[in-house]
Amino acid sequence: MNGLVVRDVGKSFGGVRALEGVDLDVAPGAIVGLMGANGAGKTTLFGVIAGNERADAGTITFEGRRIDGLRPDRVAALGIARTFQIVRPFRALSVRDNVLLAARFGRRPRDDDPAATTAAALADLGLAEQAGRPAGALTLAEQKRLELARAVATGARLVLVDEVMAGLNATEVAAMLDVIGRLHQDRRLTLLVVEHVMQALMRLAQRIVVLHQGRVIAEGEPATIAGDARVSEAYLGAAP
Amino acid sequence: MTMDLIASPQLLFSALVLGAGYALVGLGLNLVYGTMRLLNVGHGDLVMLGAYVAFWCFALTGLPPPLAAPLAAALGVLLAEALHRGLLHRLLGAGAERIEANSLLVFFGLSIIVQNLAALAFTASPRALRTLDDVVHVAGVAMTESRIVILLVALAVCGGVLIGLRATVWGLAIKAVIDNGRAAAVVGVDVPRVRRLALWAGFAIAGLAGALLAMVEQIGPFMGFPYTIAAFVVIILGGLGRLGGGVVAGLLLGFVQVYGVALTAPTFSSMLLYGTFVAVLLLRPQGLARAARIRS
Amino acid sequence: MTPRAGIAAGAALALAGAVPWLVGPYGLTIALNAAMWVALTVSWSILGGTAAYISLGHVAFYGLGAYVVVTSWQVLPLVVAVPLGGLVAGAFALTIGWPVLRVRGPYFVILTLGIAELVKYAVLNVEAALGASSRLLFGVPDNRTLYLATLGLAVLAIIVAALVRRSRLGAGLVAVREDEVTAETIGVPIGRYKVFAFALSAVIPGMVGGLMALRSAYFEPLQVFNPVISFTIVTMAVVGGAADARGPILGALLLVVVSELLWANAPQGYMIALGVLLIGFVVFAPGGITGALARPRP
Amino acid sequence: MHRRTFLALGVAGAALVAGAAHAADPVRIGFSIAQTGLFAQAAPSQMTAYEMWRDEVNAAGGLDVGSEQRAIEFVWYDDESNPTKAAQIYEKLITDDKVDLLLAPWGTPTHLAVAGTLEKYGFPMVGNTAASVAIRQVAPGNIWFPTSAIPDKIGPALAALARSTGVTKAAIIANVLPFSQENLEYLVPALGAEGIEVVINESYPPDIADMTTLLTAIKDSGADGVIALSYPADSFLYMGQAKEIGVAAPFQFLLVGPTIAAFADAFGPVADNVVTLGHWSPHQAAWGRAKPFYDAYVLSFGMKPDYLDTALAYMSCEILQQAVAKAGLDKDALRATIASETFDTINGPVKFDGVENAITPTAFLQLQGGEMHLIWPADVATAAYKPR
Repeated sequence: MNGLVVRDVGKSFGGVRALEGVDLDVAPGAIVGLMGANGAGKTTLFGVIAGNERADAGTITFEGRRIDGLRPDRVAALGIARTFQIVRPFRALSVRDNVLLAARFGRRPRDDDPAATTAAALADLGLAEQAGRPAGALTLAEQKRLELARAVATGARLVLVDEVMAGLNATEVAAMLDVIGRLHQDRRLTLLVVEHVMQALMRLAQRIVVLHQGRVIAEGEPATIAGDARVSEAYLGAAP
Repeated sequence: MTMDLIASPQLLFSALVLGAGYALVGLGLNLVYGTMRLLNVGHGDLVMLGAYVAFWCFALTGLPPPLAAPLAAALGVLLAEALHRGLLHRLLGAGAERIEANSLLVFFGLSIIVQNLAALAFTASPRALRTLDDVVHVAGVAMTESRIVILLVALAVCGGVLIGLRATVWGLAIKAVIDNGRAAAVVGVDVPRVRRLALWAGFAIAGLAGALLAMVEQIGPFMGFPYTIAAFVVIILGGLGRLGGGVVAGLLLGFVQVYGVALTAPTFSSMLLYGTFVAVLLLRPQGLARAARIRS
Repeated sequence: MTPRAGIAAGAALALAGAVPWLVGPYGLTIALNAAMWVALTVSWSILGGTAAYISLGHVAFYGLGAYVVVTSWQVLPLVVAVPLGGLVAGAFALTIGWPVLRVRGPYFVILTLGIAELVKYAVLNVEAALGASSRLLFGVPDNRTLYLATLGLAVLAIIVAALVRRSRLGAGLVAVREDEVTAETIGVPIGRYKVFAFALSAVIPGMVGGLMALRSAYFEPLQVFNPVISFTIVTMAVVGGAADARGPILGALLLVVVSELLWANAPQGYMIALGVLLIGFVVFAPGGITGALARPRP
Repeated sequence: MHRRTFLALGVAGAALVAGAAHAADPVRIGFSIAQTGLFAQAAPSQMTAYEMWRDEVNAAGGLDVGSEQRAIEFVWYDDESNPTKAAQIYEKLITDDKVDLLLAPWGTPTHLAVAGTLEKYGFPMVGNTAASVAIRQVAPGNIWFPTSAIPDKIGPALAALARSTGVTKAAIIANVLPFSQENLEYLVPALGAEGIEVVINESYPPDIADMTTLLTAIKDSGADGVIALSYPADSFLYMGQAKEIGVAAPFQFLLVGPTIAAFADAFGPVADNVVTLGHWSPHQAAWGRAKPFYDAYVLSFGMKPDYLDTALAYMSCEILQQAVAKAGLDKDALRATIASETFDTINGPVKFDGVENAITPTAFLQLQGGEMHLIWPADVATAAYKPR
């Protein structure tokens, strides 16, 4: 196994267990979906993998190297990028500068032509025309794509995609699915995708992992998961 | 120094008086910062104005400072209102990311203006007044009357504000605005009015503190700056916008200085003050109250 | 830099270098003030302008540099002592940088103020313990020499600040200003960058402090650790517009000139006028001079 | 708007400076004042003396410059309590404003900073509010210090005074600022030489907020003499807390503070019999000018003068006035006259030896019934020492 390997990871916040004994494998080139109700621990897991949060227990390896406990910039340097569910553009900077920053930093060894990388990422995400605008002025759909453009521009081989379709309308969701599919194919990216829009996840992912209250409760192909009683219970039970 | 000294209630009294003063001056600043995110580096100058109110009332009419304190507080409210109408709406409208730097500049400017106007009006010669300077002995502790008044009024005001915040609608509204202005507006809190009220209260408390401290300090146009620094140290230590945390931090600093000196040497008095502040912030980057908040 | 800007900068530098031969002794002291504040404010902006970490404690670096030069007076030659003052300031910033720069926003502002006060009282205690109650400095260099040296530091500060802004370091610091979490997630080593920039922004103020200690024959710690120096630096940077490379230079020059004019013409009221001016700036040019200049652009 | 404010202030400032001039060709006298900054609270004690002197001289027809009488006009600037800025200002006064005479700025560091400028231009100035052994290291010829409050003399004199009052065990507390520490340096050996045991010797920072521990220790130490080498703010703190804790030593000395009018306002009889540093008192009948000065000052400003700083500032004006009457405005003649003549001041005769006042002795004052009396040395004393 050469991709992302998460073993027995735990994380608590002031007594609340956000993650407990989580195992997860993402093979190189795969698209794995991560499902779960609100508060299931999906974003926390992303934070722990990307280094924004420090795991209390367990190990995480990527391409054979331990990455748990590393700072986010070290994780990024090893080739993992993430997007944020609640978008975090550099609002005062132009769209181009947002992506350029990611290209100038990101993975190591350093990108020797960040401008070209930026242009390509903007083109792939359909943001070329917005390149000169301040990021804060974009629509939500555009800002979600900017999150992806920035992640891609870091030169990452594994991108953690956090609900880039939430809040988008049907047309925008379809477009986003296209974009992600193309990124996966053209750039041979490995993707770990958190998504609330079930349909979308079913179409996109080859394998799905379900988190519930910080634990993995199911794992398998989309069709299997769709029929899993525990999953529907977790979802329906969590619904108000 | 000896252990007898550490156990002496005399030390406890002094620590309480000093700490209550810090807590009171900090409380006013915390109300203003918490609700508006304004870095009021002119806070100590309000203390100075309050002290002059007490001085002139005493010098001209013989009115003792505890009775002049409400007048000093009223002056604070007047200034707060003038500031609110004249400047603050512009400052607050200018976008959140600039508020801190710009408010620093505005209040630095105001501070310079107020100090120098006071120097023009009253001259920079130090003033002082003598009142309530009899010493009362209770249970072996010698206490100057003026210092008892400072302690009691400061604790009463701090306690009153903290209780008021829990028990009244306005108090809850202030807490809500401190916690999250946008969310408070969503649930129907009249945020501009609450901010104005907090500004009134903050300035009034500073003026009142000045009137009280006039009994034990030299009064001069430039006396405010050390209070500004002390107030910031207190509210940062307690956690910005955490009113209770600030009061605790103020008292703590009083104890650190009095007992710290008793345990080490007087020459470390200031270093203990700033050293405690720096050490706490390095260990808890959001101040003392942060940890307590997560637990609750 | 465009050729035109290059020529303009060269001309300005030549003019600044010729000041001692163009103005009288009093004019020279004003030019020295201007060079000093430009050097301090531009250095401050290396962290304060790019990453918007507002240090209200830069006087600590200034004072430490001054203290190094004063204590080594007539032991070390100035060409050694002044850079040593800068190094000590930089080393101090490096030492405290790791823990201090974890603290953000207003907490950082007041923490740095507190640290500067702590350093001031520590030096006062050291002086008292040494029994060094009055240090007189004889044979200090004349103002022309001090001016040229300070001007050199100002130019150095401008060059360093410009290089930082163009470098990966500068880009990373801008990312820190915009959003620290995102910055480190896209690979900016924010801890290292902030500490390095903090240290870099301390070195030149340390050297400036060392030179300025020589302007007065008598050394008193309260003077070189006066927190008003920190407040003035921040004021100048904000008035100029700290986010822009030219801002700190313009802010420092403007305030030196305006306060000099007011001071000379209205001894009673100049401080009040300065206060009014500062408020006016926030009201009418909330982005500073450079912000106001840039505004007409859509 | 800025422009208008600026102009208005400029006009106001000019009017203020011009207000005093009523002769066609006034003598322009320059100085810097610590209007803002660290020394701002102390500076008025000096400025009021200057103003009073100017008004008196002008009312009497103007300054006698040898051949004629000319009105005095002040040219002054705020030095922001910054010695460097003060040096700059004196440079400006001499080269730009081309003043005829100079008066001194406030404070030791400021005097020392200005001394270099005076030297550079050969411009004579009579100093006043500087007190440090460092002044002796200043090259003589352009600056003179009428003060007799210099630490290496204060130490032995204070020890001798303490001994004479019966002190056997002394507690010393000292501010860490230079003037206090300099005094400490000379005081401790002097006390030893007088056979006085030092039972407590502690220093404290200038912004100390509470002295309970210190004063309790002093009270418990059985010291019969307390010597606080204090600055004004800590003198206030000491006095208030010493009363609360009940420090009962018969001899209590505060270095700087009790000569300020506000000190007596704050403590009244509580501060009675506190000893402090100072060499002038209006009660010394042998100094004919002393009492009239005091009365005129109280009349003008509604408060008592600072017995140390205001007196020194006024003395420096008197010396300058008498020297100018003899030598005129020529710098060389003025320099020679100040250096060699004996002057009649509110503090009695003054004559300089090098930069120092060779006549006025190092002396101490005591607050007795709200009045400041000289109690040491015997030949100038206006009252006998009283224990607290």
